[in-house]
Amino acid sequence: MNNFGYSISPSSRIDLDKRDNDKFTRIVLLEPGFRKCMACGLCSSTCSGANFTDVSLRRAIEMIQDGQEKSAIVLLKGCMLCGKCNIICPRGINTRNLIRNILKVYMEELQ
Amino acid sequence: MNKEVLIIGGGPAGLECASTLLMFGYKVFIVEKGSELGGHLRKWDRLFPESISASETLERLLIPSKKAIVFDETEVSSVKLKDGFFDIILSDNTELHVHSVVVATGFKLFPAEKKEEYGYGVYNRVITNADLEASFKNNSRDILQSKRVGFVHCVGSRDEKISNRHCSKVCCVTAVKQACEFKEANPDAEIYCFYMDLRMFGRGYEDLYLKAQNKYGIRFIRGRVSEVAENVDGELVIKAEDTLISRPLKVTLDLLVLMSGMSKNPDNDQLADMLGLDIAEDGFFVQHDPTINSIKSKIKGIFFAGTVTGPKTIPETLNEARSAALAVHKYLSE
Amino acid sequence: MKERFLFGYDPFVLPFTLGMVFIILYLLVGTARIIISLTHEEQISLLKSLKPKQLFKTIKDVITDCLLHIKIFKRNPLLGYMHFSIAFGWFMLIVVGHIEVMLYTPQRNGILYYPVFFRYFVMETQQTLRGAFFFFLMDLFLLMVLSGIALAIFKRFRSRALGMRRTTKLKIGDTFALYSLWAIFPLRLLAESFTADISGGSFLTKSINHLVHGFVSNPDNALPIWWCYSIALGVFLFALPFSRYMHIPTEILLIFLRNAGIKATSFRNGYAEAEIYSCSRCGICIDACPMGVNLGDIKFSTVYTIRLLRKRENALEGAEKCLMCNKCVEVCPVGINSTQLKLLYRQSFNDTGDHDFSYLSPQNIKHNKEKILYYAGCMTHLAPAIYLSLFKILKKAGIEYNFMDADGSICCGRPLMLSGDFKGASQLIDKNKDIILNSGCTTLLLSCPICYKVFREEYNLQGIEVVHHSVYINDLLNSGKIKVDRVHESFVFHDPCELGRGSNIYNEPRELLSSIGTLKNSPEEKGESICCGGSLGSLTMQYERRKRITEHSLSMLYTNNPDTLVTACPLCLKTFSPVNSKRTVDIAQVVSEHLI
Amino acid sequence: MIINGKKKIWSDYQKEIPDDHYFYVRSCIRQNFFPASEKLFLEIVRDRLNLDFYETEHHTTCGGIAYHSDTIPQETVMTIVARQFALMSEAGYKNYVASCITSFGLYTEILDTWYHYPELEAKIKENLWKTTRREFNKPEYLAHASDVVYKLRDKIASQAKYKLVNKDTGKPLKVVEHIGCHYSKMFPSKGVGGAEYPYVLTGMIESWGGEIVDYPERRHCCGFGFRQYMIRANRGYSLSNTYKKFESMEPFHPDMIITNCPGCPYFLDRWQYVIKEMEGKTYGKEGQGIPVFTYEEVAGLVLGYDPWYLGLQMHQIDVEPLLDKIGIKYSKTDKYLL
Repeated sequence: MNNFGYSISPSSRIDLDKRDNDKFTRIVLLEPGFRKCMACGLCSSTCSGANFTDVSLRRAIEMIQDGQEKSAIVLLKGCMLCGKCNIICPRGINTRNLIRNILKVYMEELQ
Repeated sequence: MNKEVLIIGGGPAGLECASTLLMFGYKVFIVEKGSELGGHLRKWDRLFPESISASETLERLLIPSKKAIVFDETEVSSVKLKDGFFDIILSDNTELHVHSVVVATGFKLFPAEKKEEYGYGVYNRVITNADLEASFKNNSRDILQSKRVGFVHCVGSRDEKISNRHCSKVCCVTAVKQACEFKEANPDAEIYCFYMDLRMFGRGYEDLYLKAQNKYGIRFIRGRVSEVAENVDGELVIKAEDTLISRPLKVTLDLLVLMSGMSKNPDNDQLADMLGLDIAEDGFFVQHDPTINSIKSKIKGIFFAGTVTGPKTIPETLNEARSAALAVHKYLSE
Repeated sequence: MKERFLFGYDPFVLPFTLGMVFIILYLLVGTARIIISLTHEEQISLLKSLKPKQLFKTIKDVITDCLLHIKIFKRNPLLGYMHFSIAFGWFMLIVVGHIEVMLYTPQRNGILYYPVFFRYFVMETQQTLRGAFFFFLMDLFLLMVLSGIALAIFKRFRSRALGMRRTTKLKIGDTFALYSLWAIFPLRLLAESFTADISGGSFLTKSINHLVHGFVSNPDNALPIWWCYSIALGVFLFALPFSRYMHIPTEILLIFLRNAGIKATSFRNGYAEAEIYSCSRCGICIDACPMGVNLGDIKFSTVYTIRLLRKRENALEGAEKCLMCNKCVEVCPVGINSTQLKLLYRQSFNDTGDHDFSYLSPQNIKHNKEKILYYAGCMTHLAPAIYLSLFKILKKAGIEYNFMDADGSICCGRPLMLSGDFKGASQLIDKNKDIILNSGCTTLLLSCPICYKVFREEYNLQGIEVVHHSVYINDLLNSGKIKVDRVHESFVFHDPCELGRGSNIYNEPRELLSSIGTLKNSPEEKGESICCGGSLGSLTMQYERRKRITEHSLSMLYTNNPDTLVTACPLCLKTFSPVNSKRTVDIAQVVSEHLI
Repeated sequence: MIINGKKKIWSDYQKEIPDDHYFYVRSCIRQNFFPASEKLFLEIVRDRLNLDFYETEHHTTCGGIAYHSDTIPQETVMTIVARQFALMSEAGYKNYVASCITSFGLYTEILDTWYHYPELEAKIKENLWKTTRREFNKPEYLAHASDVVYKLRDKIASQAKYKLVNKDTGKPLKVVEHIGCHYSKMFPSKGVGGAEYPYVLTGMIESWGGEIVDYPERRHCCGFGFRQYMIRANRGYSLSNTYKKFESMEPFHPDMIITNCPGCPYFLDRWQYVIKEMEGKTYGKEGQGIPVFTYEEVAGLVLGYDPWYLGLQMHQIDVEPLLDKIGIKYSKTDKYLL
């Protein structure tokens, strides 16, 4: 193909139709609280890892719901599973279980 | 000789105010523009937050107000204030001579076609909350079988461009209620709610929100819908942004419900001139003392009840109707 | 005594003998398999433990645990007697039986079945005092066993009377062994009574003989009963390896291994296999388990998880839901460290270490030797009152400290370890270890028992004293560095699982509280304290179920209605305080509020 | 699609358009991209429909591109526009028609700004006097050339030789209409049919027998975008927008595209070649691409002018397949001889 010194930039728009639904339902089965998240940001602000680097469960949950698993995993790789978010979540979501399962389910295909 | 009161508007506010005044022994006239009493309540199927039946609620309002004299399909043509009395001429030119007037003309549902970019009236699968309520009422399978459904909050509210800066207060909780009812009617529907702020302020509303998420798996996306278009197969393509991760997103839906807000009743302006009252910038009547006495108007003997002075839930409307009746009673017994 | 039959043999002994041969072979193979799967050092330490001094202690342990069941007696005397009577009674029946054979029919020594069916093969020629004495002994021990069996049957229907709210639901293998066990001794009684007039008996067998003399007098009626007796024994022996009673032989081996200092390194083989087979499924751990408060979770109590491990079925759901609070290990009469098995089981699934901790660059903190290094830990940052009170106490005692993780902590690694991800945890442990060792501190002070346990057990910080703040404050008080005034406020102390059962610290916090106010106790405390419900050990438990555990734990703590609930763990504090209508405080807060 | 829903919206945005006595101002770049368009517009209105359209050679650029590319301030561009209006008043005309959408948008914006800030208008009046010793007064009616053709669409249809209909199947051609953003997006009331569903081109297409295609990205930018395409580093960004539009219209298989702006036809036409070169992707049938026209060219075709006289050979995408579809006779050989 010809190169004219510029290229077509791919659309940054998320397409919700292309979300991997069976992985999403598996996560919901493993941690039913997942759907209760109201994105209040308490977990990501109390996060021990977030003191040092970019870890955010709130954004990761939102990304998973939008089918952006790869960027969600990057956000959770730094999690030390210390449980502070578990204590503080106002919706009573088992956040540790959620993080663990997101990493497990979405990392399967990477191995 | 019991004194006479005119109530303009036969919706829930008018009816409840009438029944309370009847209880006080006044002679009550109700002027209703439409052909039937009940106002918008007649069109709803179930009411938030517990999805109680709207028709039963209407019945409970109609019965006690049965003795009021009703002029349906009539409007007020002119009003003259003469030493404590109101000489009213109606459109069927009956003349009334009343001691007090209660304005309960309510609101108008925002005409969703004004938001052209949402394509109401242009795309067949775009309906409003009122249409959905009607679909629940007569169980129209065609609508309720839609697989992917979207609810668009703040249609015609909090929108400078259509001069409705106010928040209509009830559409968020209505959207969540309808979303849950839709999921019950069609369990394998995938439902999205596009919201900017989810204002679930009332008692029991947060539980409804939690049930919507937890039990029904309804997906709440924080971002107002910008455009709606039809793709080649006639499905709706929705464009919005997930502002929680600041990424634009699009989704293909089979049905889009626009949550039309409460905007002013267009007849208010004409009515205001007749009664000598003022209309605020948001199109609702100006209350004389909004904090202490929200049902009082600046003219003695004229009172307000219900959504004529701004968006309200039905419980709030009924409370205000009763307090308006009390104010009339207090005024007339001076 | 004289032999009634020439060859001393009758076909009815076959079921028993075959059963016996089968179980002996089975045990030999099993034991060999376990010992082979031990590591080399473990085998050497096992050999070393056979030296007389240690061997004597092991035998003493075997007697007290396997025969007398002392640990169960402590819990509930009736339950203890039930186990003791069956175990000890049966053991003595076998011993005395062998003595009788040696005395009266020496030529039959070594025949497997002879002592068991001695009464059938001999005839009492003349009554001697010695014979009567042995008959009396045999009947006495038989009666003892029968009393135990009666209690066992009664327990099966009304377990509450023996102090147990719930007992284990039995699988097929167990029911076979159970019913055959129940059948053995009544059948023995009948059999020996039938032949009592020929081969003699004592108060028990003789009196039954007279009772049913008419039926018994015709000799060929006795044989079928002896057949039943032998079959019952045979069924029991054949069913043994597939039932809970495999615990009888295996526990002996387990005690030998344990006294040799061997620990489980895999969740199924070696020492773990011995532990799994010596679980008698008595069900004591069901009542102990805090999860039992949610009826749906009873199926995840330790006894059922170990049964799944034994049958090599998937036990992950139970293993991951367990609070790892160690209460079942504390009450287990056999002393099985089931929490360790569950942790190793979790590790086999979750030990990916697939994390990106590259962002944890080693921060070297300026720290001089005299100061103590204080590590708050993640959870304490959510309860700042703890470290603020602690600093107030230290200032009062004139002790300088350095707050290692003031602006956010690198997690101590234990929560990751509890999830089974040892590789991930070790990455965190190395990072923290660098910081602590580089700081050159001599004392590492901790206010969270979860961190305390991992710093003490996994970090091996040579030369650094790792201490929990309850112990440290208590020392300050005893050494007079701080003084507190006495108030007539009443406290109850909740023993955090990781401090009490996890690190064996029970008394210091109590001493501390008694020196300030009056310490009230609660029905289940110290080693039996009920987990607060917030435990990081459980990976999958949902909040609603945790809350019921918290409420149950609180109701126990408040039985003697103390004024204030005191604990020494930030996680327990954060779990109790929203649910507890009364005040919940950390022990440091109590002390700092009453400093003078 | 509910057609009368759209008709209802169109009815809210009807504006009355005078059909005679216009002062015509050309675009600076439309002649290089589509040479015949402006000449054809004058020929149709003057010769075919003998209307009075005056044009003077003294008028200049409106300064729109410079203004939108931030190279000249607003007051300078206002002074240029004031001079244009001065030429109009001197020529004695009151109706002003611009051939270019950017100009139309600029004139509307300036008139609206002057409406809200009369003092600014006075300042510009003074500027114009100081620099050119001219005086101006604002046009009574400002139109775009497509408004005029829209108004005259039926007259043109009556004289039409061809229809936008596929001669084999008899079905109306599927036409994508693209409105220049500066036509009605900034001032919806100034565009026929409003901003969401502008009717100015749709009206022409329907009266000339075609059928419009309503694809999701119909209101998306065509990729011209002023300062995007000028700088090579941004040019990819401009291309990506056109790419998004074509990807969105592809499932509808449109036969042709009609626009009313200088930049849109040029980029929709040229970028198809670049997309084919860079991505190997084409959108028409059998790789022929979708031909792009200005409304004047289509009016010319419908009226029966010779395609090569209309300068259709300047297009990047060959128009022959479409001409065959409509059945317009043309000579293959002297495509480049005229």
